[in-house]
Amino acid sequence: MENVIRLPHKYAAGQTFARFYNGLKESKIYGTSCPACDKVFVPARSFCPSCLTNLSDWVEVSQEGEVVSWTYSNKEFFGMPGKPPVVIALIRLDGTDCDFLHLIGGINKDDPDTVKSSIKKGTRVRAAWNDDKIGHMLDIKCFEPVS
Amino acid sequence: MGRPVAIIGSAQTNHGKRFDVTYPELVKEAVDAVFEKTGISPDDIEGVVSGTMPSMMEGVALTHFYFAEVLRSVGKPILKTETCGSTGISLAFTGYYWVASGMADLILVVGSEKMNEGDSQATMTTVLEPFYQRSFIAGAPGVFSMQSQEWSVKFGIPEEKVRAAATRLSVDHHNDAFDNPHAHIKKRLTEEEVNTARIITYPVRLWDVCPNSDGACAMIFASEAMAKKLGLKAAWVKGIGYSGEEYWFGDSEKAIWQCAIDASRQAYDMAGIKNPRKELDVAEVYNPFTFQELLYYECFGFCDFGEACDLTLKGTFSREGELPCDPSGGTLCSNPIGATGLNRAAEAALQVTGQAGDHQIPGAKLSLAHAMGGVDQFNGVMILGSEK
Amino acid sequence: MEKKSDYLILEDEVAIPYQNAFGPTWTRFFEGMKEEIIYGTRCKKCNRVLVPARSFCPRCFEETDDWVEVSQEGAIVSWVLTDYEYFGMPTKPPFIGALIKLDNTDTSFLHLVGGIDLSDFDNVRKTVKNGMKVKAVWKEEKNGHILDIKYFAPVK
Amino acid sequence: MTNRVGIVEVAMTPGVESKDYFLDQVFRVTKEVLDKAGLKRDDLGTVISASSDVFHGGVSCASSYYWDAGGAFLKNGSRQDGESLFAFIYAVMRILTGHFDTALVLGVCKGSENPDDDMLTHFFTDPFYQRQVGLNETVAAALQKREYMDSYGISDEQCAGVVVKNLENALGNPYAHVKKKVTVDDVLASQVVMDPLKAMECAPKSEGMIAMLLAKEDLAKKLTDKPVWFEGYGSSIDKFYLGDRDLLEGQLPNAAKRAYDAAGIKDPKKEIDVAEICEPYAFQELLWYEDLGFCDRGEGGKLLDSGATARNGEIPVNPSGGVLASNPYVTRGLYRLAEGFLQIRGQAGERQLDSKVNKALAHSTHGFAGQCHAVAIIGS
Repeated sequence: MENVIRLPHKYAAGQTFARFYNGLKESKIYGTSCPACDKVFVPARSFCPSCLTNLSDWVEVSQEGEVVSWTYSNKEFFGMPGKPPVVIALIRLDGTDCDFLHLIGGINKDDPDTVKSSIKKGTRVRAAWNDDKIGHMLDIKCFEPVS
Repeated sequence: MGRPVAIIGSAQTNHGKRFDVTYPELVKEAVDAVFEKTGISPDDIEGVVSGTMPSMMEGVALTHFYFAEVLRSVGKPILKTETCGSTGISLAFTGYYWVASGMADLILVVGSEKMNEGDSQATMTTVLEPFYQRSFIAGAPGVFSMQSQEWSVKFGIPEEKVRAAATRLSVDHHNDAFDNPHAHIKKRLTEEEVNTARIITYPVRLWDVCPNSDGACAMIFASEAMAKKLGLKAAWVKGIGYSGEEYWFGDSEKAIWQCAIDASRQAYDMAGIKNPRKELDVAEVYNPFTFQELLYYECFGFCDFGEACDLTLKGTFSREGELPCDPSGGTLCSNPIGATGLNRAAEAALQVTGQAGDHQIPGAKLSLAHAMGGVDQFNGVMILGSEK
Repeated sequence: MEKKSDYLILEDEVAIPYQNAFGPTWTRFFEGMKEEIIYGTRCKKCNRVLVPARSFCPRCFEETDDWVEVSQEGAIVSWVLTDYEYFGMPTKPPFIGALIKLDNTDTSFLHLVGGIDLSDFDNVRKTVKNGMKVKAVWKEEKNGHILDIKYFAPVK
Repeated sequence: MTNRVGIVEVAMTPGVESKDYFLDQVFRVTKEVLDKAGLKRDDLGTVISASSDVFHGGVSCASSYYWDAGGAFLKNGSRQDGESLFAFIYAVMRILTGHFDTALVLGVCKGSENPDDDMLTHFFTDPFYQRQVGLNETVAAALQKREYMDSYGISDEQCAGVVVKNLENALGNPYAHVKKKVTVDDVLASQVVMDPLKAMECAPKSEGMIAMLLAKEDLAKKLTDKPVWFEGYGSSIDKFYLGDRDLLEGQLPNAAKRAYDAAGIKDPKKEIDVAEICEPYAFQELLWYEDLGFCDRGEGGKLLDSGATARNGEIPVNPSGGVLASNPYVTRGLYRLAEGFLQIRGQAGERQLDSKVNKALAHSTHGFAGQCHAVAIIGS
């Protein structure tokens, strides 16, 4: 028995994601900082994940950072951003205190060995932007190695 | 039977269309508020119970992951309870058992829903399996309409009388909601407006039906020693009962509704209640549909079968009546499903601790909270008292 | 509360495909449908006939392998006219969903009531009553689905 | 504890696809466990189940569907969403209060009806951030594995060694889904799923309906000659966003400590006779060894290499074949506990360990890269 569950959703972005997405439209990556923990979190959020203080201190964070971990797939999977191959990575943007989950590009991804030789823990990467921005995580096309 | 357990604090968000906040932010409102109201430190909480209706409502599965921080549960044991519409009362039971078992002294319980982010009736359809029932049941209103029809015909209550009693409840509760700062729908309605409102599924009309609400409720359960130490006003859990019947809607009778009868009797037995209408001071009955509230009065032994309409029209269950029911406006005026049953327990606790504000029933000492779930399938009842 | 248009909303629609196994009991039940037969199973312990057929009695908790072809006529236990539509609704309104106690069975069978004019609600209320006798009307083409029975129509 | 809770019996289905109807399977395991204990449905106290809507064949409000098939008609019961050890501990609580003499713990999952777990775990994400970047459980595990390898020099061969060990153990397990003799090279040669994860390092998608009967102490002794006792439990949950967490310093040590403290365990490696741990991705078994205190940080690979966790090693891990051999997402924790129960009773058939098993550990994890963990200790 084929049984397809189809459901529509409307997610409230709230003020913080709304402002974060507006930043993306202007090619800016915003974080918020926690005065109690003295930490900067990205993407911007309305509360500190450690001490739960409400955050209102907005900071534009660096568009450069270091790769912490990454994974590569050339197989399509549900929810995959774009078409394979894809590299998904945790990136520590300079001056922030958590890892930013995003994509790596700007390298030849067709050959897994090339990917492995170009991306390592600590590889410096920088945000590359789409021309058309709609207020979405993928307005940042990907992070590319800084040569 | 287990250790005594007290509810020592509760907080509800404002219920409504809450597109102003994300789902975790909404939950955070309730959790922050309960800590602020009680002065308890989140660090002292030993475990957290979280719950929502089915994942498909908001399209995020296993929401305890998503809410880990706002529930203040990071680094703590967590349980995730879900029993369809009765989730809220089942959450309260989980909190109760955790403390009563001796495994913890201080437990945070949080229920939430953001119904406006999904399509509630489309989600209800997925409660029905695809082989058989899914083709025939038109969301919740379809189920409850059939039930009320079965009930009123069985007891030979004239259609006009059922309508009049349901209208009375609708007018009263929408009015009561003005005294509840958290209620979603507050409206001064005339009988005429209710009687002629749009038919959803006959006999259910627009003002017989609860809204789709966004909201959250947080509650703290404590052992006797902990309640004493913290010195907060306590609503003691006197009795609990829960019962469920077959999944196939046609397998069990819904007029003399056994699982509702059983759930209430379990709770009464534990609390030593013999005559609920006399002994209870206030009841928060789960009333997503006016007609169902009438049926519950009978199943819970507030009156005999076939009597609920007459007594309702006489005012027995109104704010000044013998047994006030849903002075908060109830589920009819706010229904964030995963929180709704917990709201009932929160309201019942506020009543017996004298903290219900404008909708306080003066001198209330013994209260009932209730929720229903499944395909007219589950009922859970909790009795709270001002004395241990 | 606030109007939703004041806030940023992210719209999305999910479609998740599942494949549910019929197993032997549903398989036989739906084979029956193709042949215009409604099957129930009898519990040997409580002697109740359960419709649709199933492999166990939920109350006695015994296996039920005594198959019976049940009557295609019965009486309405309760009914509801649905005339509103929502996302993904499997049956298009207006329709009457009803619990029907088929003759000599012990559970109510959930199905549609049809064969009457649904456009005028007052007329529906005059026609459809609890206790009214109805009879299965089959579709011409059957494919082993619960809606191989088109609906149950009033017995004249 | 004076007021102990005993496990009386267990019944479960194999992990392979059965084509059986969902409710028939639930009914049969429930009936089987009651029959084994010589109980009628009427005798049953309470029913606590575990299931999850998205892992549930596309039927929401799971407990509504199988309520009566699970023996709960007109019973008091409840449900835990997503994790079966949650249901176990809730049932234990209910007995400890004295409200119920017996409790049925029911775990319900029919993987064969569902789309890929990666599709379903994608719905664990928030819609605004992690969903848009394509996160699912395998992506999270791949990121965690690379960090683990980079930080502690864990090798692909060691991770593959977990697969070799567990699938071989599964050969003797009638409930396992995947059982075959494989080599390290087979694993290394399997298709890359999410680099550095290869297909054979990832658990399959399995069926798993399981029913476990618990009873209060005196009744448990009456119902069986060999009750197994609940001794301790702990769970803990981590933060939500992957990037906010330290993926190598998670919450399992926290959960384990709670369980060990409750069970009075000081030296887990010595005191625990068998551990059934949840390793949906092979490398996680090594990381969880460390978190459970079986070895020091970074030593998980060496512990495996030493043979200590092999079938008759110092601390056998996953003699059932673990989750790599059978992965009913929601019920895998209860399957771990069931294996521990059978080992303690000496009823594990071909996979029964040579030395006497007195104390068993069951672990379960769910969520991305081990966001949530639960640990239960049972003993003779």
